[in-house]
Formats: sequence, C-alpha cells, structure tokens
Amino acid sequence: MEKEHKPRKVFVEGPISPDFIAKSIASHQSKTNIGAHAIFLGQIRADEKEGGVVSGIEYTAYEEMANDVFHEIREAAFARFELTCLHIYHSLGLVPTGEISLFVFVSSPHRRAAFEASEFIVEEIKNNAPIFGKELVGEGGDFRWKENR
Amino acid sequence: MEKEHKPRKVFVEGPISPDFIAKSIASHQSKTNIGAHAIFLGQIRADEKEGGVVSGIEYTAYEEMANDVFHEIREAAFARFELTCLHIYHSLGLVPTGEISLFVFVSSPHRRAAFEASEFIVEEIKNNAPIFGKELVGEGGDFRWKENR
Amino acid sequence: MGLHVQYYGMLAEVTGQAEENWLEDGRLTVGDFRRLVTDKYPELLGKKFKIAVNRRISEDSSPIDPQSEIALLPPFAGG
Amino acid sequence: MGLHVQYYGMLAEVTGQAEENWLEDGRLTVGDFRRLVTDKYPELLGKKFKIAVNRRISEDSSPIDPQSEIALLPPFAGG
Repeated sequence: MEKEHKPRKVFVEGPISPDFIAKSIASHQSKTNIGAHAIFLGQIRADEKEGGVVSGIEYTAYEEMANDVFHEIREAAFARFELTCLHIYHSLGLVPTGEISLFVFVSSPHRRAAFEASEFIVEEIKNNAPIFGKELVGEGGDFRWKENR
Repeated sequence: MEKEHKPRKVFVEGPISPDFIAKSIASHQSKTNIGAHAIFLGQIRADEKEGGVVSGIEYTAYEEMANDVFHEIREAAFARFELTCLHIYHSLGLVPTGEISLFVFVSSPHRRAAFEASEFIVEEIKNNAPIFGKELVGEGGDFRWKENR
Repeated sequence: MGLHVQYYGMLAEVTGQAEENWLEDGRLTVGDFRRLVTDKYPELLGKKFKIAVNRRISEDSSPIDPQSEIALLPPFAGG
Repeated sequence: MGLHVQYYGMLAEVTGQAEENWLEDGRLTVGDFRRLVTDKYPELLGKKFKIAVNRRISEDSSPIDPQSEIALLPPFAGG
C-alpha cells in the first residue's frame, strides 16, 4: 500500500482501561472486510525486586521522537502486512501493577497477517520507541529504572 | 507443568460481545504475575460469493468431541508455553457479519510465550475442532458450507 | 453390533438425518464402515469427510468396537 | 553553534536537569558531543545511552548541524 497513514495519537495519561479496549473492538464491527483481530496488551507485573515488590511503573517519553517512531512503525506494518486497521496506545504517567500500559490492536482480513503484524509492532515498540519507565518498588518511595530486553 | 487443567466451557450461544471481552480482561488485572496478554478475535467477513454477500455464519459443532479437543489444546498449550491463563470461547448458532465468533485469550509473564501460544491455539482450533459453518449468502436464503484453509 | 452414527454439517443434508442407529453383524474397520455408508448414501462419495470413532478421528485401518459412537465430519470451519 | 540538549529518564537524574542550551563553536560530530557531555557530567560514563539528533538515533560519526535538538536516551522501557 502506497498511501500514507496519518499520524494518530498514541499516548494516553495513566492506565488503559478494559472499557476503552471494548469500545475499540466495537468500533471495528462495521468494517466487514476484517476477519481477524490480534490484540496485544502489556500489563504491569508485581515483580519482586531488592527492596520490595513493584507497585507500578511511572512512564515518561521523548514524545516528539516517539510519535515519529510510532508513525514509522505504522507505515512499515501497513507496507509489510495486509492490514485493515492498526492502532497503538501507550500510557504515560503512573500505571499501577495489574493495569495495562500498552494496547496494540491489529485487524486484517486474515489471521496470519494479524499475528505477524502484532508481533512485529510490539517488538519494534520495545526496541525503538524512546519511552522510559521508573519501577516503583516497595512502600518507601524506592525505584529502579526499567530496561527492555 | 504437570497439573491437569479442568475443562472449561468454550461454546457460547451467538456472537461474543466486546463487553464480554472487556470483563475477561478486567478479571485478569488481579493476576499480577501477568505481563502480556495476547488476544485473538475471529470476526465474520462480508465476503462476496456467487449469489450475494455473506450476511452471517450459522455454527454447529460435534460438541462432545469439540470439548475434548479444546481440552487437549489447553493441555498442550500449558505444557509447551509458560502461560498464566488461557481461555477459549467459540460461538454456536448465528453470528452476523461484523460480529465475533472466536475469542482466544492467552496470558503469560512474558510476551513471547503469549504470542506463540496464541498462534498455536488458533491454528489447532481451525484444524482440529469439529465445528461447522454455514455461510448465509444474499437475501434469498441461500447458503454455502464454509471450509477452513 | 450396534453403532450410533451421527452426520454433521452438510453431511446431515446429504443423508437427510442427523443420526441413526446402525445394526451390523461382525466387526468392522473404519474403512469397512466408510464403504457401507457410501453404499447406503451414494451422494457421500463426492464429499470430503473424516470419521470419528468415540470422538477421535480414526484411520481406515482402525477396528470399530461394538456400541461405538461414529461421527461423519465434513471439513472444519471453526474460528 | 547552539544546541538544545535534553536528558531523559535516569539521565536527567544524573545531570540534575531535563534540558539545557549548549553553546558550542565549530561543528561537532555525535562522537565529539559524547565526549564533551561526559566531560561535563562524569557520572554519565557508567551509563548506557544513545544520542538522538533531531529525533533520530545517530552514529558517533554523524555530524551535528547547528541549532539541532540533541537528546540523551537511556535504555528504552516501553510496553
């Protein structure tokens, strides 16, 4: 596909709610060429660290660059895979343990494209989006900077 | 993991609603060892066929055998991948175009296991679950039996 | 030997019924049963189907125990 | 040459600031800038970081145009 897809708002303040996800799904039911949706959700784990258990992650980002990166990821995904729709949402600010900080929503006529695109997009975000996370540890205000592997 | 996972109800009557999906997601937010959810949704396409456009699929199944197959798929997925939770829902009866007939919900501490399990499970269902689909075509009551590829 | 035979999806249309009891003397393999059922319903010959014995897809060489549940399964369409 | 320099995540803690204007004569490469900034903030030496010039990760050999926006980026943690 040669057409440029316009940049979309990715960052949302705080956690992404299940209700927001439901509304996104519902809004794609009128697109009757879609046969498969692949959704990826990143949820904050209560990992045990020295000093206590993670209670949440405080996200910051180099927003202007991150928006460029998200736009490039979208363009690359549309070029590589047969997609009908693609939406990416990422939290900024505090996301408590158990809540969702990343929502990648890929829709395609066929399941293979949806699966492959979902995985591609999540890996690209993890590797290339300038987003930073401070894991809040224990009760005493300790923290630890997160690093993707 | 050696433990047996008890069989769960997979079949639901009619389409799977976005609200049901949201409730499933919300009910996993207390499981704080989950870091990644992969969700697959199968949606009915308005494919053009000889005689008109598909308006829905009427699903039937050999339910007893399908439940055995779903149970085996669950066991295989838990044995192969590091999963926290796994839920499969499939519609029976009429699912109109644009609505959801399959909901596979995989949760894991880590994204790779979630991605791989999601794809594995969907392929297993498509290939091995004795579920049959009558595509309703056009306005005149025509239909065509669907066949997975 | 009594078998409980089920026809699913398009096969129920072809045979005109969803299930029937099948009286049979002697032991059959799945292959024997396939020949008998296509003799009874010749329209089945043009159709793709698998045979499940007691809820398991079975090879033509497998024996069928008495009182088994047999199901004729057209191509799957789940998902 | 004026550069607008931003420090993200743990690097803002190390340098004690989120951004600063950096006055510099002559043209620098990214590698030159890396040496200057670690001279100014020696604590940066123990940290992993990438340098973005005008919102693009840049190699040490790349030249930096005047008026560029420079950002020091610690390991990414999105997702």
